[in-house]
Amino acid sequence: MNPAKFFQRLLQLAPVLLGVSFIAFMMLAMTPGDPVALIIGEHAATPEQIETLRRDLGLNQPLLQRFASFLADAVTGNFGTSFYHRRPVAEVIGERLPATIELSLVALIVALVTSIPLGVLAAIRKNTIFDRIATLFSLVGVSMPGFWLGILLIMIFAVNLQLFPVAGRIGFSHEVDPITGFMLIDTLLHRNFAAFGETLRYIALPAVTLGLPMAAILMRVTRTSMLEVLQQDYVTFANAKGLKPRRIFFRHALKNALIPTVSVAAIETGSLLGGNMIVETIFGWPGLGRLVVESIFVRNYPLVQAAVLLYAVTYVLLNFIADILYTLLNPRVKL
Amino acid sequence: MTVIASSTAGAPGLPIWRQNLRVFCANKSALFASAVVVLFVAMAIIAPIIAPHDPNDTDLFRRLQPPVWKEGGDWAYILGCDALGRDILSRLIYGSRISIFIGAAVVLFATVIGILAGLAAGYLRGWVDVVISRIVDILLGFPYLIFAIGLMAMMGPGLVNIVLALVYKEWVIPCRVVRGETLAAREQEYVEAARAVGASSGHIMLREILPNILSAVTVISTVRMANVIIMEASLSFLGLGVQPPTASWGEMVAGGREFIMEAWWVSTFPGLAILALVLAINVASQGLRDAFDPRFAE
Amino acid sequence: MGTFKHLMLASMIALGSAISPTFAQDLIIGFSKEGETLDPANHRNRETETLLRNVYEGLLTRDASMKLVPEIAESYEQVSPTIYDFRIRKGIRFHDGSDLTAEDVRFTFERILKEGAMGDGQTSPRQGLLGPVTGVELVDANTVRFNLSEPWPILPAMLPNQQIVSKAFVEKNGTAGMATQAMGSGPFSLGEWRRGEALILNRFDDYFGGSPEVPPVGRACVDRAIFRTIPETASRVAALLSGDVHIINELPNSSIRQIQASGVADVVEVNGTRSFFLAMNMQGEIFDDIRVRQAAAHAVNKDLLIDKILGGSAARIEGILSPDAFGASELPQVGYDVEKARALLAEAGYPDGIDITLDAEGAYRDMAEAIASMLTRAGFRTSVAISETTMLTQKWRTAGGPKSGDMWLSSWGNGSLDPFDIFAPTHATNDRGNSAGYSNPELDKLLAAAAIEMDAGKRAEMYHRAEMTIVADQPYVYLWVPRDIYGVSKRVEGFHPSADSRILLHDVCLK
Amino acid sequence: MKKRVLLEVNALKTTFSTRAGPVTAVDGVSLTLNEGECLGVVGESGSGKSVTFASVMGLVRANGRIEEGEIRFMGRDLRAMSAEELRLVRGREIAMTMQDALTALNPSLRIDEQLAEMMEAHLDDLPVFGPARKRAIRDRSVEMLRLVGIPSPEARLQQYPHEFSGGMRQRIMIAIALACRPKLLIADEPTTALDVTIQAQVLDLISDLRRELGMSVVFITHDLGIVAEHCDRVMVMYAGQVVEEGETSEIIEQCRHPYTRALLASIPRPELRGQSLNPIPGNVPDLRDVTNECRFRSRCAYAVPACSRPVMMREIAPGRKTRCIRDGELA
Repeated sequence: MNPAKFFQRLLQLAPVLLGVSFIAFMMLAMTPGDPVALIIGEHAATPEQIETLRRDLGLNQPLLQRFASFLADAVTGNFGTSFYHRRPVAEVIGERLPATIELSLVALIVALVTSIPLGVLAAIRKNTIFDRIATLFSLVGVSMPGFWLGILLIMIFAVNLQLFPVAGRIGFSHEVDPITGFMLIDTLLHRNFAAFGETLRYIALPAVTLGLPMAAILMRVTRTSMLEVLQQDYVTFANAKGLKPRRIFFRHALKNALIPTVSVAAIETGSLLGGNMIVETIFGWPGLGRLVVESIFVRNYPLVQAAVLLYAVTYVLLNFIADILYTLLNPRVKL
Repeated sequence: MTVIASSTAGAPGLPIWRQNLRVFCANKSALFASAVVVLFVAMAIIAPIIAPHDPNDTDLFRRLQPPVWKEGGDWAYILGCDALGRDILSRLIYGSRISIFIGAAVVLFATVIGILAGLAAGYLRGWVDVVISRIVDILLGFPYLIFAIGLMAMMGPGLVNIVLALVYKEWVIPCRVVRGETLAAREQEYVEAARAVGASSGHIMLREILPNILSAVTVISTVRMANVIIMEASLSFLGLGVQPPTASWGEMVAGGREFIMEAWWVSTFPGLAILALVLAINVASQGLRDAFDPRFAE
Repeated sequence: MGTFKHLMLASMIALGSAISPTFAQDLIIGFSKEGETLDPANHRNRETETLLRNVYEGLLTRDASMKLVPEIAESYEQVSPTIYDFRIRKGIRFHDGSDLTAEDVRFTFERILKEGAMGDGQTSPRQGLLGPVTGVELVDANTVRFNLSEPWPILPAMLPNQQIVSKAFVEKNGTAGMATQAMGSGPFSLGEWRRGEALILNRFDDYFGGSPEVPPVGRACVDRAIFRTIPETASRVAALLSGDVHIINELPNSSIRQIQASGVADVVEVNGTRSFFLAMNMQGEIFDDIRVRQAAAHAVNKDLLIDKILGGSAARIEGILSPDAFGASELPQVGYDVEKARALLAEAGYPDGIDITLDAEGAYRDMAEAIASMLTRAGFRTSVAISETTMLTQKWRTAGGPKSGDMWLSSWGNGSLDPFDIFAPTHATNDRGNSAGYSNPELDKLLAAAAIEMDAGKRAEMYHRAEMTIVADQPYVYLWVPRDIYGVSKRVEGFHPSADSRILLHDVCLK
Repeated sequence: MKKRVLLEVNALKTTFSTRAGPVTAVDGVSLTLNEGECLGVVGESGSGKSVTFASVMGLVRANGRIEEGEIRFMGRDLRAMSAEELRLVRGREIAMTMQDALTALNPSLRIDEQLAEMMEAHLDDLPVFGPARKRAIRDRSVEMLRLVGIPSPEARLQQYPHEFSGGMRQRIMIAIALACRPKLLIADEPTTALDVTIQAQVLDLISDLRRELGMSVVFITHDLGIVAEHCDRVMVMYAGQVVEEGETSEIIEQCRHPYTRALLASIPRPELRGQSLNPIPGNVPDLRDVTNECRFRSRCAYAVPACSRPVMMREIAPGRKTRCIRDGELA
């Protein structure tokens, strides 16, 4: 991709981010409920004290001025101070982000490693009992409310079988100094394999809960595209060339069949990141989604504002990554 | 050239949609799934007739009464009772109204808006396209659930607000599809022919292009309907569901999860109901897709 | 030889515990919320205080019966109605080993009280919790004096909620540093704060032992106390049953039987401090008639609701005060009587009943629906409207402003268990929590007088009179004070939850 | 000079199961192909010509099955072979090109890989190890590209299929097919996807290579022009059956089946090339419900009541066969 195109895309980003910020801002501003009253709660406060708090939170300025200063600060990387944490929003979000990304990525991996083999096998054994079972599995995956699935998994695997823990990222017998913030990576960097194993046990249930609907979608995509690819002339031609079946399968069919899967996966990762608040709540996962939802309920404007912006940037980036992956896998297309 | 292609084209002479319908009807699981959906819709319509009890009739003495086959169960309340002693079966039956209403209303509004916006963007191009595409980009930049939560917080809970909150973003999906299809259709001969004879833009969009892309949109809409029903459950989980005493499946699962160990039936039956309906919609829509949108046919 | 063996053994144990922390005893609490900050002066959040209370301590604390007892203070005296002197206990150490001095205490309160004292021009959000306290000064090296602008009998009751920080530590790290670091004098020191996930506390071996009036005195029992954040109730219960955690808070009533039957855990309850009631909009046309309000009071079967929905774990109230509160007294009961309710409603001009809306938060959805169906049976055709807390407070707690709505299932906390911070706020004319829009000048006067009455006997009697007044006027349907319910593993010994929802882990041991 | 028989197919019957029921796409096809010979197979879409040769190569789609018949290649029974044995025949001894090189070449692999994998799969005279093997393959690849007339083959090996023009792609596909010097090349509609001007070049190339490499070629086509110019013999197929067979010149000049006649009549002379065939009124019968009668009967201008009986393939002269009871009247 040449630099000019790159900058063109970057420029397209600006109005989207501005629009997202503005809508988020207006939505919050129009939502009834006063953060100051929420913070004070039932306790006594004199009007002066209320005014002081309002000023400390930066809520005493007119609406548009607040938006303008949010934008001006945001450009410099300053997203304000979280009303409740009393710390810079960027810091609070930064602490939570790795957990969310890690969970999403593991869920993505879970989705990919289940969906691709299943989808491919379902395509190869089209209309067999295996195909039907895999299809049913995928449809059940997208047909269950996530929180219900999560609670069922907890009941079965944590309470009854006691195979997995209920909540958290890791137990307390290990101390892992954060390096990257990703527990699975950090434990490996520390060569603490016991902790790595434990981290895996902790992430298993939430990742499965989060990954299952996506696995279902990806399985459908993979199956369809594999079926399509298997009908392509180049697969027939590869067969006519007398290539070994394994080579036809992996080098000719699978590589092309995965193009849509990878694109869809990249885009869907965005919805994983933005859709995991329910899973995070159920599994006590210290991620961003839960924090953002809580912040909406307590009118923690700066945090919601920054998080929404972050989601939008992620969305744009993921689309970008999807495009790049698409190009890499598909030499016909040039960015 | 393949023999298969010529054989699936079906009997020549029949209109395309009849042929498609034949293919659809040959798909037994899709047919069965459609029957299930129809059954649910029928259940929703005649709920007052078939529900054994008033779904809102509370009786604290029946709190968390188990289903009939468990000890303490009773034939009058086959699936047991919820935390307020209301009949779960009756609430399930009435709840189908809400789930189906939300699913249908959201998808209907979203599809209509999405079609109009998509047609305008794809056919008129120019600034219309720029504006609509930008709005679509911006809305897509929001995580779905967070956007819905924000709107629900803004408007307050309630059935109408749930529909609105979901429509606000849902229309983007059909819009994108329609825009793409319209862009492609624009270059087709039949559109150029219509333009050549001086048909108005509105006529071309609604009378020429729309019928040709409708099947693709319909297929997408049915899939989205399944999604919307799940979304309603998610909003209920976050405490942004329908207002009491309305029974909605999402609300029943969400409210019953507290009792999952003590009284599993409270959340399990509505959960299964969601699963069944959404599964049926998904299977049926897949059948529709295979039959009516041959590009996706497998 | 014997000595040598002992030495070996001791060093092996020491080594063992140093190398492998798995030998350590970890007490894990499944907690519903996350702490917002570690700075005790920079939040107004009950859960945050619960967490910090094991790291930081107050001048005073409460024993299991909620009685005020000295903690960091050795003793205190009221010099005049507006001056209190606190003697600071000697030998208390912060976790870094430094001594806790009167200057630390003075600094702590100045940081809360003084405008802009938090740095960056910010003022502590806890300023308002100290009411009329104008300043704190040192009388001598061991005595701190509180100066008040007016008499405020509940100052001691408010002090357990203010935690003493280390001046040196604050000055070194600033308010920004205090948000994520802690240097207190409590039984546990901060180990690690895994944001959003867990707060790990280590036992502080040099702990002074705690208030001598709350035995046992001494250092904490377990090596580490860990709060794990599990916001979802079903998951919290699951974590207790699976043995992941040892104590959970906010156990739902519906799980009590399940926990008791599990064999691995027990249920521990403690009287709460939050009074629940139905606020009726006396500024509206319906509920300005006392007969309508009385009808509503007779329509609600409190005992049945407590028994069925709250699993019996709540104390029925007839007035605003919890049975445990100062000044609480025996009051005439408003009995459940549907016929009477209908009659009163008819008498008030609604023989065919009336349509009303009951506002409630999502968390009380079931309860609101149950109440609504009871009201409906008595002629109030009630529909429930669920809203967010913040919207409901805006709608109802207008402090005298115009009010819409019919009825609200609401509550008011009374952490101090002193009528001061519950009675006047909810009943004085135009006060901040007066969601009924109730106004009785006689009562206003009585409450104002009671607030500054220094004689406990007289004060209690005044509150009794106030209670009788509100029972007569019935601005609210007073419902109950729910008990706080904890699920506690059978491995846990010595856990006594306290009514103000603190979770003190000083005395808790693990089997 | 009597040439040796290379490929012999006897009474081949291939059936597909479809949603609407079984379809016999190839119904009793027999053919013989000699070494070095060029056979043209002509018919409309759906006549079974492609399926016949897909059956020969063992490449019938998953829902299809060879019901009966015999396929012998150089005396070996291909149907009796294991999948692996058959694989070694494909590409190595029988190669195939497809209608559209754009779709037949894998879009995501470079040309060098698509050539190399063919040789890797089959050639055992390559050096066994490392760089030498690579170099040998590369040299062969360059040689093949040069053979099919690709300019600067070294550079173009590195490119992807979409970077070539249509004609070039077709040549590359031929180069790949011929990389292992097969004895038989099946060219399935080799020119349909090409511009008229390029068609001739590609056909000439195949014919040149045929002579040069001494292989047999089967052109599957619906373009009688190709047949006329390049084939020694012609086989006409209709609705899964062979309806006429013979020397090219005889068929062009004296066809003995109404279908062939209709085909020929539909082509504007003298320029035969490049015309598609669909001028005959009516449609190819639905293969799901064929009866015993002559399959062309419903469209045949010469149909008589006797045509409702089964019509057999008859040898009317050595190497000359037809499936029409009135062939005499047509001559």
